[in-house]
Amino acid sequence: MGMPTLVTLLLVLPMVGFVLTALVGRRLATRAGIIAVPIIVLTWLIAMIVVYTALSGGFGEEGLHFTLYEWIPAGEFRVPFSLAVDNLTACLLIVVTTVGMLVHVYSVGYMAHDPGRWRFFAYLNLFMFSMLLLVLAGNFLLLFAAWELVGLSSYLLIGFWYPRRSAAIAAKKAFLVNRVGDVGFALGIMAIWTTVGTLEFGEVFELLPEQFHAGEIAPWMLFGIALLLFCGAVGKSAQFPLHVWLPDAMEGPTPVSALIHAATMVNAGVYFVARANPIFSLSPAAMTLVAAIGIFTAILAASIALTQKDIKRVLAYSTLSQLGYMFAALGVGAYIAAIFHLMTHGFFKGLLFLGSGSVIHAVHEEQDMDRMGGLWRKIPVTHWTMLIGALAIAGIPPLAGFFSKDEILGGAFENGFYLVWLIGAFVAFLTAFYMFRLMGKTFYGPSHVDPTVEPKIHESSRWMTIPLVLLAIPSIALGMVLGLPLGEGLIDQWLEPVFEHAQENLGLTHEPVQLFGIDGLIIIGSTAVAAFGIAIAIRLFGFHWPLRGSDTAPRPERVAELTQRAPALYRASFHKWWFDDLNHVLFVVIGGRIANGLWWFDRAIVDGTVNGVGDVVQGAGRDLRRIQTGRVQNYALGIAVALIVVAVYFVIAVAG
Amino acid sequence: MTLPETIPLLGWTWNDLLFLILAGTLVGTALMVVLGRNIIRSGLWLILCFATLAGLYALLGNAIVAVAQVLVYMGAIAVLILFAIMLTQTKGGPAALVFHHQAWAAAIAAIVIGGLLAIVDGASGWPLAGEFMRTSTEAVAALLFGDYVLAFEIVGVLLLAAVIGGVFLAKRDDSPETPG
Amino acid sequence: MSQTLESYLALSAILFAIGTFGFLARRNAIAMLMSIELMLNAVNLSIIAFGAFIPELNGDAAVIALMVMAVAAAEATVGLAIVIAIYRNRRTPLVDEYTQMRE
Amino acid sequence: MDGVPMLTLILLAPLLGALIIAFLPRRYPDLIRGTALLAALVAFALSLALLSAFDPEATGVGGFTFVESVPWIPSFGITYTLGIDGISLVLVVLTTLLTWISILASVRPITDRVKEYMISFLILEVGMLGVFMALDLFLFYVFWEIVLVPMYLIIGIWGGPNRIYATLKFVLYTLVGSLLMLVAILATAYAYASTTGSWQGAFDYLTLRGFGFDTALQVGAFLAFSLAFAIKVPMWPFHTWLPDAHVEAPTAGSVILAGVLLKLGGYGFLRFALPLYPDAAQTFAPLIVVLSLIAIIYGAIVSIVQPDLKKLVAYSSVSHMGFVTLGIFVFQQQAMDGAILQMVNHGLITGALFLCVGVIYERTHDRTIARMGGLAAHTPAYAAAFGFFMLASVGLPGLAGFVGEFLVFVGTFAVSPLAAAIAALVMVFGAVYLLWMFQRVAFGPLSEFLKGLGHHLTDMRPIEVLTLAPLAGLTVIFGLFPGLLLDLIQGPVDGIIAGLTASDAVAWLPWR
Amino acid sequence: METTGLLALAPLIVVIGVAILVVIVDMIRPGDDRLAGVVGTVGLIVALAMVVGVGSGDVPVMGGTYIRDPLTALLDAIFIVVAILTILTAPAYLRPRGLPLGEFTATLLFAIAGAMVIAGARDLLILFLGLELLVLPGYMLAGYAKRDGYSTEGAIKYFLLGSFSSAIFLFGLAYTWGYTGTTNISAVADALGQVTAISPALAMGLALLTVGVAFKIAAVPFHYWTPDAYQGSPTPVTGYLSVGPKVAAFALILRLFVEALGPLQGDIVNVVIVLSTLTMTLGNLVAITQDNIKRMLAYSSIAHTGYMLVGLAAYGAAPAGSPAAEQGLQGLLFYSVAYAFMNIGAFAVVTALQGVPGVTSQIASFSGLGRRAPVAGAVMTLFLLSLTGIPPTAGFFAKALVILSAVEAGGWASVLAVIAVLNAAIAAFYYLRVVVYMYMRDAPGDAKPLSDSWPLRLGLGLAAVATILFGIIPGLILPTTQAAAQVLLLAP
Repeated sequence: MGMPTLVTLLLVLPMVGFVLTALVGRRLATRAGIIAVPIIVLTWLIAMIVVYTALSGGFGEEGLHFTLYEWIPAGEFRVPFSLAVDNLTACLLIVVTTVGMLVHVYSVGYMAHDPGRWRFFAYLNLFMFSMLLLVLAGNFLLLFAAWELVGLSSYLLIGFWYPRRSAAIAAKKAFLVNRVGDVGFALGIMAIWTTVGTLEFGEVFELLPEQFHAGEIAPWMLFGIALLLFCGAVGKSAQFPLHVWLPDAMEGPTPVSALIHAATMVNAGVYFVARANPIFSLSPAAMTLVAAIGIFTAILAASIALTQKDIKRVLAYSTLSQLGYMFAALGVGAYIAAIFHLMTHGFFKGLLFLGSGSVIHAVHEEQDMDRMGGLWRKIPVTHWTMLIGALAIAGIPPLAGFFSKDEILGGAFENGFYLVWLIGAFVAFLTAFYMFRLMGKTFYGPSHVDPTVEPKIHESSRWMTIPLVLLAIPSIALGMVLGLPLGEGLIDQWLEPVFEHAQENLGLTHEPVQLFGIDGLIIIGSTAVAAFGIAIAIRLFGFHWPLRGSDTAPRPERVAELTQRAPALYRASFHKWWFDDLNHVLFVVIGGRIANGLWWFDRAIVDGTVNGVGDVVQGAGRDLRRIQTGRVQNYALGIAVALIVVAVYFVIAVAG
Repeated sequence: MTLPETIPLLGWTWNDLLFLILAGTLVGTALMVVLGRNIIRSGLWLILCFATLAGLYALLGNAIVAVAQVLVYMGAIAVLILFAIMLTQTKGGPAALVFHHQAWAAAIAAIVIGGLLAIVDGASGWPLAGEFMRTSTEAVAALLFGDYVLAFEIVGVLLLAAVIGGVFLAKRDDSPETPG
Repeated sequence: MSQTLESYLALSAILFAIGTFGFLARRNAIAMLMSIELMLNAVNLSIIAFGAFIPELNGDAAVIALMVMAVAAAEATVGLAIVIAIYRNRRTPLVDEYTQMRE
Repeated sequence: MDGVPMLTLILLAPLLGALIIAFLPRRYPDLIRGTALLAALVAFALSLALLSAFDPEATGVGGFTFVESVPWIPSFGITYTLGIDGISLVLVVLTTLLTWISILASVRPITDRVKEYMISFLILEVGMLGVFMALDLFLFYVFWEIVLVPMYLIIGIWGGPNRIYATLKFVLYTLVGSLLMLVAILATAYAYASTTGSWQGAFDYLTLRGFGFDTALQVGAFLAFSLAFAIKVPMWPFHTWLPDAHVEAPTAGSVILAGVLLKLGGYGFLRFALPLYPDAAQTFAPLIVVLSLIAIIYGAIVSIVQPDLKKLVAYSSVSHMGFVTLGIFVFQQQAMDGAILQMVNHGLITGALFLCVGVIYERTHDRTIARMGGLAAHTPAYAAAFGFFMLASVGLPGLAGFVGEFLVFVGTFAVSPLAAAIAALVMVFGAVYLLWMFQRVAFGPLSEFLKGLGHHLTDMRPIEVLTLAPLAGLTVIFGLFPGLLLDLIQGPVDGIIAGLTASDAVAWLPWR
Repeated sequence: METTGLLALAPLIVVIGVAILVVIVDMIRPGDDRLAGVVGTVGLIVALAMVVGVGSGDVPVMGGTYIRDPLTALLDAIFIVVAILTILTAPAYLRPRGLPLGEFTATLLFAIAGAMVIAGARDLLILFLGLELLVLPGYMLAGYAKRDGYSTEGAIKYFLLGSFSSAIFLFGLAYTWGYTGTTNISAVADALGQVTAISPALAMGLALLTVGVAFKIAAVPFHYWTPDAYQGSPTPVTGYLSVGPKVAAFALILRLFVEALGPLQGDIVNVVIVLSTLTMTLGNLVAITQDNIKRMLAYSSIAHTGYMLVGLAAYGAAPAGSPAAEQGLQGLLFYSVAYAFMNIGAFAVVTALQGVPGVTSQIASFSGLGRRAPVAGAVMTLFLLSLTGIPPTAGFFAKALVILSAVEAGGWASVLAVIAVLNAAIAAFYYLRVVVYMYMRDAPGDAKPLSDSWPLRLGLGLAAVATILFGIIPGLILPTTQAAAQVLLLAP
């Protein structure tokens, strides 16, 4: 069986799973996952084969590229259904399929009691299909299609519990906000076609730089294209100012949050910008913009995450923040670091979300951290795995997060984006802090759980704990496996070919890491910052020291006091900097007014004119019928007068 | 004794005098017809008016038409009209208000029309107008039964149709009839 | 004067005008009918006048005049019949009271 | 199958059906329904045969195949000439398909005066098919007007409470446009006859196409044609008859109205207005492009606040048809391809949406969005179908709607990025009104109003599924394999564009 | 072929003869309506056969006062068919109201004879007499329901104004005679052909003639009699009045203005254009506001006069003898044919509807007709569509033809074309309103049944078939109309 067939299978299998589950799922009752889960496992196996072949250079320099059929043959505008696999794709495949598979397994347990679970698995399969298409797509339009399809599955899954109005609204919000970005994306694609006349990745990345260097494309045009494309990325990866949908997306079942809104879909933007590096890297302005947006989102989201009460929302904002990190990395030219962080983050954030799901399950669908606490004894597996995740995201060596995050900061510093580096470091501190705030409020200190629920708390089923454990492993080891030795790790070997053009364009030379030089200092610095953040969090929200077996009690009064000290900042953070309220006013209130106004205009003015004409005609008729008085003499006089007129006309105008 | 060729002092021919008299009578009687308050009197004035016209036709040397005028108009039409008047007199005698309220407008319109006609007649020469000549009855008869025989027939039919219809409309029949 | 076409035409014009006035001004159906007769006679007068002064029409004029008289007679017949018929329905000869149908 | 007058046969099928029904006793409504359905299906089958026999490569007569021509009114050179190219063919098949679907969809809702209804529907089909086939301007006009009467009756007799106002508005509005078009047609024919000195071929499309009329006539005639077509499409600001007509029309009526009647306008532009009067077309293109942009955005925004499901879909049609006119009048290959695709897709998708609205209306006798809610839980199959077509209408990739829209975008962008940018905003607005509508109808808890219906609120019946299934299938197929359509229409489109590029705009208009 | 003397007059003689025969039959066997109808119908069919059989030539007969040329033949055929349709459909209305058929048939035949005289007249005197023979019976028919106030009121209005206009018309003729010195049409044409400058008197004559005929065709502002006369008359009479006298008056126009005064067409055309515009616009606008079907159709018939005048205007505006001129006249003639069938048809349906006395002619009485009498409803719809000008009906092609001619003529005439179509759109409103009542409103509980007899069915059928047939295959009569039109153009 040839590689193209295998790659195609990656798309076919989930699709088949979706269709079958959608058709017969309802009859499967409790065993709804019986089709979906195995199919995804199979997909994972195939994906691993493909990944292995790719990373072991099985596809050569250019990677695998093949066309299934001609999708849109519109005259000169021809878009094939073409798939491409290179190392970058491979890296994404690892995350997507692995996390995807684990989430499927986890869902078997998590959704065990939901009547609509068959829909859930169908949607999950649909998502897997869309996401795989997204990473395998060989041209812009196909990628855009997948882009929209993942949006669709995210819409369906966020709104999975549609009887809950908030869920339905959140789903709609996610779709719409994404659409805003997609407008730009679509326009960008059009711009590309009108400039180079093709949409195939390979050809575009060949032609565009050529024409640019040949001076056929002005820098502003290139910047324009990059900007438009970036809009899409901003939307999908929930960067400022389109970040508002992601927190609400937590209305969806937790596995969905883990899979779509942490590990895979939201990374699509990062992947896409990385994929389009030949374009971006040609426009310094674009790069700077990406970096700016990224780092700003990072700090913004982190600042909000500090004060949120809802466990999933904290994670959501942390996701935003981490994605911001990745964009910052892309912006400063540290592409490899970005993808590296994408992968590690995919795993540990997936872990954290699934863990939070397990917690929520344990306390009977309670998400408010103020009503948790002291859970670590009752759900040990969840606790330990989540602790690992927390340490990983905090960037504590030697866990995965440490390596990827460090490469980003290092890259920023190396490439001279000191401000980015500085903020990045601060965000690292915040991250460490709010993660352990989360841990503390959830697992340590006294329990605030509803007493009626308290006794019923128990560890989740195997279906859920096993995936947690499996995800914990990469969260610990992935960094060391791929990142060591620093700067020359596997990840670098894999991805350098992908980004070499970009490196040239940016004029970046990749000099080896000096452990006992500037890099060393940065490493120590960031680690220290993270440790400091953790320390403070522990002092405020408590901790359970595993080895010593002793506890550090939380100190709520201190927290209150601190919030008192900077009330404005606290409120700003707590109200998410009022973005949602702003949007509400702008789009719901004002937009609604405009729409209603236009409708009035349509009825009163446009249609009014039409009916007005009719009324005028009828009115004229009513007036004219009055001349028919019914009196013969009037008629005769009328005739006589008309006769005079005609006669005068003839005698004067005609005669002579 | 013989009358002089022209009337002394005035220098008119006798025909002219006759014309003037007839014309005056014509206009006068016609005015009486349309202005008379009593409709029956109007009818009588109409007869007189017809007679004057007969005179004018004679003056124009058209004997046969003059005769026909007397027979048809005075003998038939006028009488017919008088009968109709008798038949349609409301007990209240002659209607109080003879004229329609638009009489003044009517007068103006009529004067304008008359004026137009008169002016036009005067203003434009009649290219074919020649010397005055009498009309011989034979010629008329020849035409009537020659080229105009079709016309003659049609008039016959016309009168027949008029009579049939007139009889139907005028006759009082008591057949049950529901308005539709 | 009596030998000129214009004078007769003028006379007929006046007669026609009088007829017109009568038709426009009188309320009584029969009076209006009489006015129409006046108008027809005016036409006849001018026709005869043409006949007398235009050689080509000398004979035709008489024929036409006779025909017109016949037509006038027929019109009178029909008209009076109608007048009588409506008088039976409305009990009035005043035309401007026949206004059941209007507008 | 040369020799065989395929097109006439296709026209005859519904015509004969109507005649037969006219003589069927009205005591047996089911017999009448059956006959009507049969006739429509025969027409459909024949059109499929036509499709299979059609060869995109064949040049035929001036690019038209299956041409039949019979002298009709020789003294004026008026002939009965039919013929199709790819564009006509696509629309013919669309018409035959939607007709039998509509008749099927009418089986249950229409119980009163079935006979008249079915006759009207079949005559309507004859008219629509004729418009797409006619190659003689006079014949074209005749069919164009024939369409009017049955639709007038369908809305007026079987419509909603305010049907008479709506149907009179529809007819009069359309009539004003089309009558002026008649003058234009006659003027064109005479212009030809007076130059050539013979009426021979004065109404023959193929003869007139390349004739090159003088500017004054072109401008006048183009404006007259455009008015007629703009009202049918309908273009902003001539669209206000559409919401009324749709709201009052019975479901099947709306389906045909949106599915085919609106396409008559777009087809008219493509087939007649552009090729006959290229210079004038060039001249007025900017104006029409602007109007189209207004229609696209305006229609979408107004749709957002519609309280009535049908009104919402109607206004969305204004927006969607804006793409058609936009795509046509940027005179660009992709855009025109997209416009035609958009016509077909809009026919399928909006037709289906009206069917969906009809399904709920039949149960609730209400279309007020505010009174709906929670259908997804109680009528999952219905909600799924509705949602599917809703998403197709949003323009989701993989479904038909996307390709047409995107091609119009691309083509427009190549000509005027600004126009494309404005048009692209509809990606958001479109999603706003459709998703919001669907959220209010399908999601949330079951509304009190629907609760009140109790067991009357049933899920879709087999017959309803049967009407929607083919549309859904085609929506997917054309989404994945738009080539099926594009291969048919590419030739004609290139022809039209070639004709336009050869022409040059009249200079004396303000915006030139 | 060559037709001479009596042979040329044969159809006319037959019609008159039948008229008299009907009178006699009615005297012999009073009260036997059926017989009168049969005799009349048979006689007319014979006459029609003769019209077809005798064919046409181009030689005037009876001292050059009458001619049977293609135009005569066509017009005669129209008149005879109109008479047949009227006689077939009238009994349904007259019998229930105890109105005798004998006098009706006879009077109608006399009127038709008058129309036929006009059709073939080559002499102004004959023209005038024919006109009178046409209208006098018309007055009587209008007042035929002599017990009915409406009928007699309509009749007297019609009569008084009609006689008034006749006098005016006659005065106009007198002037023409005085100016040209002849009554023979071709001679008049010759004489006028030499005229270089029109004298005031001649201009006055033209004015008087124009007003006279404008009245007869009910052109605005000389239309006042039409609504009252049409509404008052018994419905079948209205049907006849709306077609017979109108078409005959147009025949008069063709013979007088086109043939005799042809050389002056350029001087008249402006008036025609103005009249046409006023006529169709006012007719349609006022028709919209009518609630009485007969009155509405009266105004609509005024509007149709306007459309026919468009053809005449095209003839006048186009250069003499140009194809446009021919198109104009042909359009006028074709329109007359189409109009005859669709309008009589429409009135026939009204007749059927009023088969039972007491059924008012309010449009509301059409309510639910589509359900009560599907066939009648369908046929009425057909006629209304044809009147609107929707294909494929005769009415549509007629409109298309006159509009085409106007477009060809160019200048103001082409503006007239646009006005005409806009008017057609307005007209659609009130025609379709009737359809609304028939199909979209429910019948009142006390709806009376329609009268139904085979002659009525036959008449309706004929009208319907012709309306649809001439719409689908106008080629059937186009050659005839064309030949007729050419006759007029060939005339000096």
